[in-house]
Amino acid sequence: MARVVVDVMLKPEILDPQGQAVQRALPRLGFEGIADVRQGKRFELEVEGPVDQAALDRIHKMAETFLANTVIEDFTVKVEA
Amino acid sequence: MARVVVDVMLKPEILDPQGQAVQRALPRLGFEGIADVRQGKRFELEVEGPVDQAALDRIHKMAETFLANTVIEDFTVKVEA
Amino acid sequence: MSLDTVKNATETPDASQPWKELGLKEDEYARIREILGRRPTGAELAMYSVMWSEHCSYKSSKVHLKQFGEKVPENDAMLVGIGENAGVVDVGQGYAVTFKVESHNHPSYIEPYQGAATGVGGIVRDILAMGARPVAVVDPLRFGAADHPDTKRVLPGVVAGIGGYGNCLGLPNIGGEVVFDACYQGNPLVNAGCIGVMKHEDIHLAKASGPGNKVILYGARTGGDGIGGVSVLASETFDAASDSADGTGKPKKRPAVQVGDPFQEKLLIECTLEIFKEKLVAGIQDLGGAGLSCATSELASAGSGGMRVELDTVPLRDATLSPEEILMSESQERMCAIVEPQYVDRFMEICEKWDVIATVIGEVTDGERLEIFWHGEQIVDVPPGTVAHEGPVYHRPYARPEWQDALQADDAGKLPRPQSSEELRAQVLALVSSPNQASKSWVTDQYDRFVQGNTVLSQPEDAGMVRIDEESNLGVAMATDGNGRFAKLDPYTGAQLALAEAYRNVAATGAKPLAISDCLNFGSPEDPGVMWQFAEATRGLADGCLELGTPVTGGNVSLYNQTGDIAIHPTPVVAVLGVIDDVNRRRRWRSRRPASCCTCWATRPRSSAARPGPRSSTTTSAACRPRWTWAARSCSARS
Amino acid sequence: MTTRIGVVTFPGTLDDRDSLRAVRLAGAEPVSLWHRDKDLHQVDAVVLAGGFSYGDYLRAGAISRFSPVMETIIEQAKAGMPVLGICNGFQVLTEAHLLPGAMLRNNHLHFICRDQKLRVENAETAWTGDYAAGQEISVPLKNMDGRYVADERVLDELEAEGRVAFRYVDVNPNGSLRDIAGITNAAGNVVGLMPHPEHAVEPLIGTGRTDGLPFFTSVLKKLVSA
Ligand SMILES: Nc1ncnc2c1ncn2[C@@H]1O[C@H](COP(=O)(O)OP(=O)(O)O)[C@@H](O)[C@H]1O
Repeated sequence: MARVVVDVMLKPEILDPQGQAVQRALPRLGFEGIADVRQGKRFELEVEGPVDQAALDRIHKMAETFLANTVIEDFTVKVEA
Repeated sequence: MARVVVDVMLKPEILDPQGQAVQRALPRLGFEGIADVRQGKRFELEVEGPVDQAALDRIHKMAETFLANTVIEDFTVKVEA
Repeated sequence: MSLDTVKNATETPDASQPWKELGLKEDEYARIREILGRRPTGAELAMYSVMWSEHCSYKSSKVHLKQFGEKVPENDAMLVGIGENAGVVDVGQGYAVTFKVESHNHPSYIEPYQGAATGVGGIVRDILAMGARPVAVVDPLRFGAADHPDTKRVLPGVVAGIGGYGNCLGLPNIGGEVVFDACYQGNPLVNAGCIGVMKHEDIHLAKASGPGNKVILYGARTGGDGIGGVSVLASETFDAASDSADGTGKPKKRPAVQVGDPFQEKLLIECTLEIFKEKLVAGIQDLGGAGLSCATSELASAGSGGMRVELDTVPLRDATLSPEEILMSESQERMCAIVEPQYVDRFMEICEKWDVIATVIGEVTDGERLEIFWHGEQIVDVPPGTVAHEGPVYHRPYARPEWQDALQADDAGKLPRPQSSEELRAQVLALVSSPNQASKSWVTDQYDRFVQGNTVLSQPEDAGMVRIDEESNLGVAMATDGNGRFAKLDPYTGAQLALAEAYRNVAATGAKPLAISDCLNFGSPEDPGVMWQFAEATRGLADGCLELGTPVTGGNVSLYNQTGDIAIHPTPVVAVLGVIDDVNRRRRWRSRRPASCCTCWATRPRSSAARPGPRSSTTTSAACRPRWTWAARSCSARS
Repeated sequence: MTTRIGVVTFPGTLDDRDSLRAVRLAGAEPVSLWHRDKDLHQVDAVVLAGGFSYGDYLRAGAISRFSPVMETIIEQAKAGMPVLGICNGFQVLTEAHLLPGAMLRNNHLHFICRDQKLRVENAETAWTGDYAAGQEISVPLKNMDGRYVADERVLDELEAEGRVAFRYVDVNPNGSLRDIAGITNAAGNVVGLMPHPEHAVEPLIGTGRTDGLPFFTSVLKKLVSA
């Protein structure tokens, strides 16, 4: 079975308080040198059957209509090696 | 500035209610053929300075102690091309 | 490892077994062999070990808890007493209320969010299993020092977990406590209580009777989570936990942490209530600690016959689980029902309606044994009572600690008095800025107190109150209290003070206190000093209940709350349930709050042995309210 | 004939019983609607109640939005039927694109439960007729994902058209842009807000105020006069 990964991140212009909270905490924990943190979601899909272009198109569609809310989020679809 | 991505996923044996809810919804939305869905977190870190082994070691440490809860989660660290 | 069948166990009597790693003592293992007349199979060993653990068998506490059943005050409100999932009291107008407090201390220290969340989930299923609709939750919490770095990890996680789970279930949080004391640093106390309401005729009990009736497992799939949680996590100290194996003799260490799915639990609640409404179940049990081992053995043991279970029919989340692991798994959000054959279809239909997976895994037999099969081969053949109810009972030695006298002698009168106005000022400031005095709103604002639209009183009131009938305005109130510092000074009186405080808090709202539940948080029972504290506290509580006329309907014991040799303060937490005929007559303190507080102090304990004096700075918060004196007076004659 | 107002129950809906009670107290006939049922059973208006439908997993409202009952509700809403989305219901309405924008995690990252002051900015929607424009009310707020966001263009459009129906007063509890607590569609029949008017309908219960009742009496009047 093949694994397809959909990463969903908030659009750059949308405030990401989770990422900010992480970033603000880092220096306190002794981790310097991280200029920015954004936190998003990662979906690992186990796909039955071949991951051909048709399957990828369907997953793209699924990401666009369901896994991501494109009003606020961007997404990428990748086949895992 | 270089981007390092930390992916955090629940360990395989740990219940993932979010992934399950997504998976159960898919057939109803007309998306068949996805045998399993796991949902995790993706952190995009913008790193100041060079991303050498020392920097990666620090990020690994950061992921281990802070970004992931290793009681229930696994993580991977990747430098984004 | 090949399947360890009953046949195999009979043929290989000398095979070595990991009883020690499972937390059993040598004589306990010997007793199992004696009961069975052979060595147990792996699956049987798994069942006995979890069911005979401290957490499930109450083996150290049982002899003391007996008093709650013996010193029962005259009270005809009690419908179901100690021994069932939760006690049930009559609140009039045909309604019955069930309530209980439970601890999830150790899991919440390891994984604060999930530990606390699953604590709420577990107590809610207990209440549901009695046939009741859960209507409110409370959460008495105790943490280490407020400024300790680890408190920053534990407290927000616990609060988010309780909120995350309770809010998602739609249960208003109507009360609780937040206490800071360094003694809880390595052992935070996460207690959670739930109140449920039903009509008298809807009371359900956990028993399997009627040969031919089906055993239905429904709710979440079974996974590898929480295996060994019961026997190892909840019953031993952490030092012991860290070097203990996973409990099955298997190489792979399964996580002892369970992850909660409140959404699944909400479906389980609605689905179960609909099943109750149509009167489809003959017996029901929730799956909590010890999972299927507990549910099957308790149902069978309380019923009239035996039970046969085909374990391979259990829906799994992880296909690699062994039968032992399935029996021990503490996967959350599962229930087990006994259903007459003619109702099975309708039962399944309702489950389908709520998207809840349901599977017939076995049936009630006319035998006397609990028999479990794995792909046709028998792996368990035991008298269920020996697993569920006839575990070991310990009369652990107890002795009043040597330091007790010195501690009591060192009373507040010996503290230096402020000599200057500067010192006085500093002392007042220290008092009012103590974290124990602070507003609890950082915590309570994360809990939904409005959901269900019946909340009459919630924070910052001293007791929560919910309406249970919209027509008649019948309501119930609950307060939880406990004070480890008092209990350490004098466990007998300290337990009574906790009772009296919760009693007063309920009385002050206008409700009549009816009955109590408790959560007894103590250190290691293997320490005679701790055991003495436990014995004294239970004796105090039982005597206090007798005098106040409020029976103990049930409760929970959490032992081994200690780090190394240092135990927490003995902390009996008492929940008092009250009833009010018309919630319109409820009293709130808010409207009557005068401008200045911190002027009056709590009543002193009656016993002359324990004289803590004015409540010390870390325990004064409730006493700040003038209404307290009124409340205290109203029942001091009895307490 | 009495006015029938439906309240939808999705798996994980929590405030459906409260909303049914509010409808009843307002004098209309409450009707339970089930997520799998496309039939709206001749209701005249619909309330999407609060809660955590599908656990709020994925995104709040994201899974419910695709349920069978929503197909009919979307269709009817477009045809003018009054629809009120409270909290999770508001999230469902944005996910269904009946209302613009989206709801995100509160900026402080905590669940928050408080008695919240609001200003009614638009008293002409189907659900706000019994308020006066500019009136300040207090109703409970309780959510995890209550931060309203939309892009500047949408926000300007909402302001210009008077479609910001409610604004937070005194405190912005979650970082919502322009203090927006609730909005309406252009026709004024579809309204969504984060705070919970159905929890403020009885003097004894909750905060002890009844500031939320006019939502339900407003729609009733509107329907009766229509
Ligand atoms: N963990 C908690 N969960 C829910 N309510 C809580 C919790 N802790 C405190 N409260 C509530 O906050 C209010 C104030 O608490 P507190 O200041 O400790 O009061 P008191 O001193 O009277 O016990 C009370 O209504 C109490 O029930």
